[in-house]
Amino acid sequence: MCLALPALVTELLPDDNAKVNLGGIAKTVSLALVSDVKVGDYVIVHVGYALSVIDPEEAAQTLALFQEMGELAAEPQA
Amino acid sequence: MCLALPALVTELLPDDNAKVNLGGIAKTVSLALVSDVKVGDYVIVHVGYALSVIDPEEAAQTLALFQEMGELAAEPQA
Amino acid sequence: MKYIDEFRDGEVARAIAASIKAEVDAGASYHIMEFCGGHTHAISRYGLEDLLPANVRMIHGPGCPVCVLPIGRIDAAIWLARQPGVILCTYGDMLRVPGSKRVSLLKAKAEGCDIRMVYSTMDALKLATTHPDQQVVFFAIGFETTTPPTAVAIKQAQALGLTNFSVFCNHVLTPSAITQILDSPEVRELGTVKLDAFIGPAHVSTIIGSRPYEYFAEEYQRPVVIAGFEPLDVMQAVRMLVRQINDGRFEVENEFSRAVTRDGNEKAKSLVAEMFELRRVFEWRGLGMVPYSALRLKEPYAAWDAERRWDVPQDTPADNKACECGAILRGVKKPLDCKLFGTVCTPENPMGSCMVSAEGACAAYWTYGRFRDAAPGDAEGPEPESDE
Amino acid sequence: MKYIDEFRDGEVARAIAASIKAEVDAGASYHIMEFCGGHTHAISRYGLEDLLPANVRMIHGPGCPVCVLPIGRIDAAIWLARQPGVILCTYGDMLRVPGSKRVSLLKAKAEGCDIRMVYSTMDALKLATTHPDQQVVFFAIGFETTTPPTAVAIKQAQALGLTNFSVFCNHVLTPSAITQILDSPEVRELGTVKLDAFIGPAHVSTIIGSRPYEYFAEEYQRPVVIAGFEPLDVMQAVRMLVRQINDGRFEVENEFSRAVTRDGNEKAKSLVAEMFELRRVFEWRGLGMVPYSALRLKEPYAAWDAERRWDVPQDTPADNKACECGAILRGVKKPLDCKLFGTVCTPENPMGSCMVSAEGACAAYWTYGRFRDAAPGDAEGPEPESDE
Amino acid sequence: MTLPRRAHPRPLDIAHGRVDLTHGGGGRAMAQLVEELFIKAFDNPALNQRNDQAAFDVPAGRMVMTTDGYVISPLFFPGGDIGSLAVHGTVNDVAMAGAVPLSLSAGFIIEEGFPLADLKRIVDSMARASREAGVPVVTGDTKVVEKGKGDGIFITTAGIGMVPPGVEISGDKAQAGDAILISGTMGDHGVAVMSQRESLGFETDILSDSAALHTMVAEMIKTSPGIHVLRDPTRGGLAATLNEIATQSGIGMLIEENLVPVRPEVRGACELLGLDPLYVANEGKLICICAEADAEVVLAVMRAHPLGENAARIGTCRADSHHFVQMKTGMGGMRVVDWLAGEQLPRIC
Amino acid sequence: MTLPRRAHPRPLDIAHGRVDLTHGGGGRAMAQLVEELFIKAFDNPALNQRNDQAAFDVPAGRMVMTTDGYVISPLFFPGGDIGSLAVHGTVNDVAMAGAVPLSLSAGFIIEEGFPLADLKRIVDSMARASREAGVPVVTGDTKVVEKGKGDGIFITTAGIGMVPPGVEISGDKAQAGDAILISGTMGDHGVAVMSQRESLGFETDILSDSAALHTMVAEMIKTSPGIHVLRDPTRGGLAATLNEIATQSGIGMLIEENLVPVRPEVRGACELLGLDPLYVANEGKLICICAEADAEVVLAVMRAHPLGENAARIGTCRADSHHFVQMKTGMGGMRVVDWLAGEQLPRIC
Ligand code: SF4
Ligand code: SF4
Ligand SMILES: [Mg+2]
Ligand SMILES: [Mg+2]
Ligand SMILES: [Mg+2]
Ligand SMILES: [Mg+2]
Ligand SMILES: [Mg+2]
Ligand SMILES: [Mg+2]
Ligand SMILES: [Mg+2]
Ligand SMILES: [Mg+2]
Ligand SMILES: [Mg+2]
Ligand SMILES: [Mg+2]
Repeated sequence: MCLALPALVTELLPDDNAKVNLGGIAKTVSLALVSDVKVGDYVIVHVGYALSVIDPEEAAQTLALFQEMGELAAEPQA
Repeated sequence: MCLALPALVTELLPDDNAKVNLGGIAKTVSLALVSDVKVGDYVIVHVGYALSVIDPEEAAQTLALFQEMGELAAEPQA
Repeated sequence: MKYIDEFRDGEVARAIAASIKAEVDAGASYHIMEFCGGHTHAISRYGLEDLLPANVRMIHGPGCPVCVLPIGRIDAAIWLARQPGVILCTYGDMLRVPGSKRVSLLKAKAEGCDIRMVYSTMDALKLATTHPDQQVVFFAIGFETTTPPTAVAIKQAQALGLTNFSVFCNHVLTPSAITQILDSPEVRELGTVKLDAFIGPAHVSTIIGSRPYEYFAEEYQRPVVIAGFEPLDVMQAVRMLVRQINDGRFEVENEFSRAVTRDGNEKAKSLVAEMFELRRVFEWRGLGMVPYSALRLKEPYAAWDAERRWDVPQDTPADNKACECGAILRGVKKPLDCKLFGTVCTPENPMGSCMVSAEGACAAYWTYGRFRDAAPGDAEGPEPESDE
Repeated sequence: MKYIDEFRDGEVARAIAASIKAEVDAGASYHIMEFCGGHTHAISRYGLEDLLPANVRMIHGPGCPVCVLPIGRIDAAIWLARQPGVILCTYGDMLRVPGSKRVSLLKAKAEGCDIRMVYSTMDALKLATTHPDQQVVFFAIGFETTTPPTAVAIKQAQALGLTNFSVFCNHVLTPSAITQILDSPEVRELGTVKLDAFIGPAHVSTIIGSRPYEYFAEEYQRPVVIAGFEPLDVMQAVRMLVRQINDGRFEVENEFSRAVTRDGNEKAKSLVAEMFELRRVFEWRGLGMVPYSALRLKEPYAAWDAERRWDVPQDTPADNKACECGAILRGVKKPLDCKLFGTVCTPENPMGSCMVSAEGACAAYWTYGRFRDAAPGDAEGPEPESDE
Repeated sequence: MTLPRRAHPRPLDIAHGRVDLTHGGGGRAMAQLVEELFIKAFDNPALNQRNDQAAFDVPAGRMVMTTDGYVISPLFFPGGDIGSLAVHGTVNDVAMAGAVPLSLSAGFIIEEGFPLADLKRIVDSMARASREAGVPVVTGDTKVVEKGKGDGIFITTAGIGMVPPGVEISGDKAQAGDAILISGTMGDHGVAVMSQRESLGFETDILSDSAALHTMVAEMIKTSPGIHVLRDPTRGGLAATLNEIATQSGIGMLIEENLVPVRPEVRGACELLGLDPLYVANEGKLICICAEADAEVVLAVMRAHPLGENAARIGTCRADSHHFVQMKTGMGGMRVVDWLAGEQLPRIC
Repeated sequence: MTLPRRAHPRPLDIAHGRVDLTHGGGGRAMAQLVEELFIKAFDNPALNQRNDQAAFDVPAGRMVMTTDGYVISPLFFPGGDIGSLAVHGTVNDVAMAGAVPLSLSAGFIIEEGFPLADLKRIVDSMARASREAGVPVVTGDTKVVEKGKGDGIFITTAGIGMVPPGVEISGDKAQAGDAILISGTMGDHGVAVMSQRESLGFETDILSDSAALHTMVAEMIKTSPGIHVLRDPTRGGLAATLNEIATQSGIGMLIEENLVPVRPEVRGACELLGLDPLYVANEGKLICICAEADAEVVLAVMRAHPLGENAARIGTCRADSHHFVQMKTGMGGMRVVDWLAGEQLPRIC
């Protein structure tokens, strides 16, 4: 029910809307619940509304953490 | 458009209506436009209304006239 | 079926036919107009022309209320059907009749208008009670026969206090149309058209009685026989008219005495008189503007008059110029004289009044009688011409 | 798809799994509740249980707003849909959920109610503008994630002066539900159920932020990791919780820092605060009456409140007595412990909260995981029992 | 641990249930509907294979294939229903080639909300008609459309059959001089259906003639394999069907009104509604056109069959470049019997 | 005197006209529609006989028959329309028995008011698909229902075909150990159709995969006449179809998520709508189950065909009294791939 997905903002539209793209799928969503969104941002989209903007640095850090942990774990296993 | 047919009144119904029968087909019609209709009468039915009551004697006379004329005509022909 | 089967006896028909043949004056010709589409239909459907001598010619009059309704009124009905919230209902005969640009009620329905066929004015009233949030307009057409049922419905709407029911009234009057034909220059002055006698309406006369025809018979010196719509009624009427013509009489005779009296149906007549008034003039398709030939609701019944409730368009688009209906209705021409007949004008795509219902002269001829003039070699007709 | 594909990398999943395996204490057991149906779904759909050590057990919490909506509210929505002139619209998830007598919105629709699925509250508003003669009721359900979009729609309805739009509000609050579970006797007092740690909501937290969980962590001395709904997010959260448990810590950690901040979405939060107020108590299917766990519209927005516009029934029909949802949601039982599971209760005919949507514990197990406990010989189940 | 596992834990609630969108979704609800309602009713080896197509052996020869959609309203009428009609109509179109019907397919398009009880009644009736005719429904399909996008149920059946060697029946084979026979009274089906339309407001005891004609056709063919044309006068009635044949064969026809059998109730209803029985639909009657020499014996075979008791010779084909169907009326006059010009009739097939 | 006589004096006004009730009444308006629109488009000897059934010669052998109703909305979608779909879908159901399709029937149920221009576009597309497939529409039927009692147009096609000797393909023939192959990417059709639904509010360039698969099947059969099962994963997608086969054959299956080809756009749309590509409909793809020994060569034949470029082996059949279809997920875990539990999808076939 709380299905929400990260989508790339490709165009800002009138009425506080934006065009977003997800894997080649374009969709118009409302920006009424977020501020300062720019083209190129990724937003979390839920029932047609952007809920938050993805922080790319945090995302990179989380991914790095996966790798690191993976590597840490892989060692004793290997 | 002025399609109208003689049908036998089989039953008087409330609200100035009657059940009529035509060749085994039963139908409810309005008697709002006629007076003193009895079961057993034939009425001329048009768009769901009885327009007049058939006079059986006049009908018999007309039929007799057909016969008579037919006989009259048949003679010189034969 | 009593009072039907006896009047469709083929044996008797042949006997009456023999009697007519015996009575006609071989050197004379008899031009008999049946005013009513009901008679036209009976003549065509039973092939009665084949039973009549060649010098008795039947002329098919304008007595079909579907046929004579002008295009403008059909357009107006479609206009009403297109108003938001309106359910337009009418008798099935009207659905296929095209108005301007070939749009019929059936086509308007296909486009999304709410248009219903009813078999009785009671059905229309029922629609109004079951659809209180919508406006039910009854598209009323017909002669004196069909007017009283409309009147009953309005009375009932009044009694029920129904505010969402109204009537788009197109009821027309028989006598005015007959007068118009007899007053036409070809008939009255030029004498180019012979109109020797009339078969008078069957069911119209159950309401108005035989008395109204007495004026014509005398004024225009033409015999009239009121006749039923069964084939033997028609044959007998012809027989009676031939005899009057031969005798030089011009009386009103009543072949349909089993249902028609001299005074008609007083109850129905007074109801109509109470509720309706004459229009000063009304257009008849094929006949043009005919004075005092139609009815409208009187002021006290204005609440049920669709023409007062809506600003119904009053346009009067013309028929195709090539249409010969006017001449056909006065007996001046025959369907085959019209170059649209069977090419662009057919019952599926009628261009004029006479093709509109099976009771019209052109439609009856096309549907039932066209074998008569078909030469063996002309199976492929010409390319259809445009009608625009 | 950026920010999706990277979080579904099977290689990395196996590496994290290996890391978890390496870190767990073989002699201990780890009971981790994922509150959110989104996590439940990810675990089942990706078969993540197979990647976890046997002594790490996932307990599926009540975090699916479809599942926890009590039957009475579904009945009330159907009641609203049956009111004349009403168009009831809602998210697709709600349509198949049966209320009393197994009548769902889908069945009510089949019976003739005008019920529409919408993908956004904007669609519901659009319906109201395009159907001015009808009353459009938006059947609003959802946690903190889904409440702000409802608020935006009401704001817009206010701005447009729409008088034919209203909201049947069933928005519920995450923290109250977690508290309810932790306060349950089994967990708090009897200690019969071990609940060692929580995976905190992903998208709910984008709105409310991570701060509200700090109270739990401290009050109930349980670690919380807020995690995204992708499989690697879940694996990582388990990894982080195992480590906290091993360390004896009970902190709030944020695995989903790419989208969740400590304070959440201020704009959304203040909009919700302006428009909604707490209900004193609200029924949660499977949990019973939970104090201060749901929202209703404040007085200034009464005009858009369907519960104020209609006298919506407030019945509270009970679930089937045999349904074990309450125990399952608290981790006391598993789906197979319910004798209705798979016999009379299936996703096509759910009898209780946990079978209602794919995010419920029973439905997820039935749909994705039931192979796990299937013995080779038991292919034919028992005859279904009646549920009445 | 025992895992309960039944495909459909709860049987369909036929008495109270309604078709909803899940019954057309390709999921378990649809599989259950197919299993508990359709397969149970039609039960035959080809269908029971549960494939998306049925397989069966055919001999070499001339095959015919036909299809008709059934959209009749009301669905239930005196003497039948949309289910039996969907079998009879398509069996008859196969039989009208002189063919022996082999098998039928059935496609259902059901409106959301349709009562399962009505669906079962229709499917059972269809299965009964199929069994009685000895023509199995070997394959089928179900679609569900949203409320307001259908009208309860539409059924489209297709049928195949094998033409016996030497038989060459086709609408273009009528010749001048051929006899025109019909197998019974005209208009029963149409009037029976119309009598159920509340808006038409009449009552009668008449039953639809809906029936499968292939056994009678088989007898006719056996006696006279040289029959030229067979056709069932369904939509548009005798008039439309004779006109079709006249056009196809490039001939004219002359029939006689007094020879066309019409039940009194059908005449009565037609008078009342302003219809002509020649244009009213039949669903268990056929037109047979054969050489004059065959006419008497074919007529005798028809009359000996229960579905042909009232069979009659109604006229003769003749040369006519206009392809007119003409009729000598009961009055002794002549008229054209034209195509239907689009009358407003209720949906009767 | 010359009597004009043409069957239809005025040609159909395709550009502006609409279907009305007279087009289904059995009269001249209907005859004209059939003549000027249907017969003109489909033009083949069997249909051109204008009988109520088509006749053609068949050899002795094993025949298959199938039917499907097409109620798709919207009627036109990227990569096809209801007309081409009604040909492809039924040709495919014939081909899924390994049969060579012979001929099709087509029943049209049209809503009053439907634009003639759209009808022509659909019929022309259908005729094109039929010509390209080499499978003629030999017989048909048209019904018109009142406005509000239909949804533009429904088409029900039936198809027949002949199974080459020695071929015995059926859904109940899968065996433990058999390979499970699919001919390409999953979900293209369903997503293409959904993208046209305004209410779903998304845009994509993806095209429906709607195509007739019989030529590819013929190649496969030629190489490996012993193929066990063929089926097209239409309604309910791969998931429903695998479950059907597993139940029918009384086996289990194990497939691997990473081996199932799915286009990125299909994945994207599914993420957005909360759908699983395994449940989304295809109209130009097939599932093939064959002996392990045949798997490689069948796969090679599929890949060599333009419609099988992305063919892949996705798993293996295995003994399982529960008939579970299981999947190894991309994460390395296991799950059941269950039937669809009645999701809310737009009408996609
Ligand atoms: S054929 Fe048509 S256009 Fe010509 S006169 Fe008759 S109705 Fe008028
Ligand atoms: S199987 Fe159904 S009845 Fe049993 S606990 Fe789960 S939801 Fe409740
Ligand atoms: Mg057919
Ligand atoms: Mg047929
Ligand atoms: Mg199918
Ligand atoms: Mg409907
Ligand atoms: Mg037929
Ligand atoms: Mg099929
Ligand atoms: Mg199919
Ligand atoms: Mg047909
Ligand atoms: Mg519709
Ligand atoms: Mg298939």
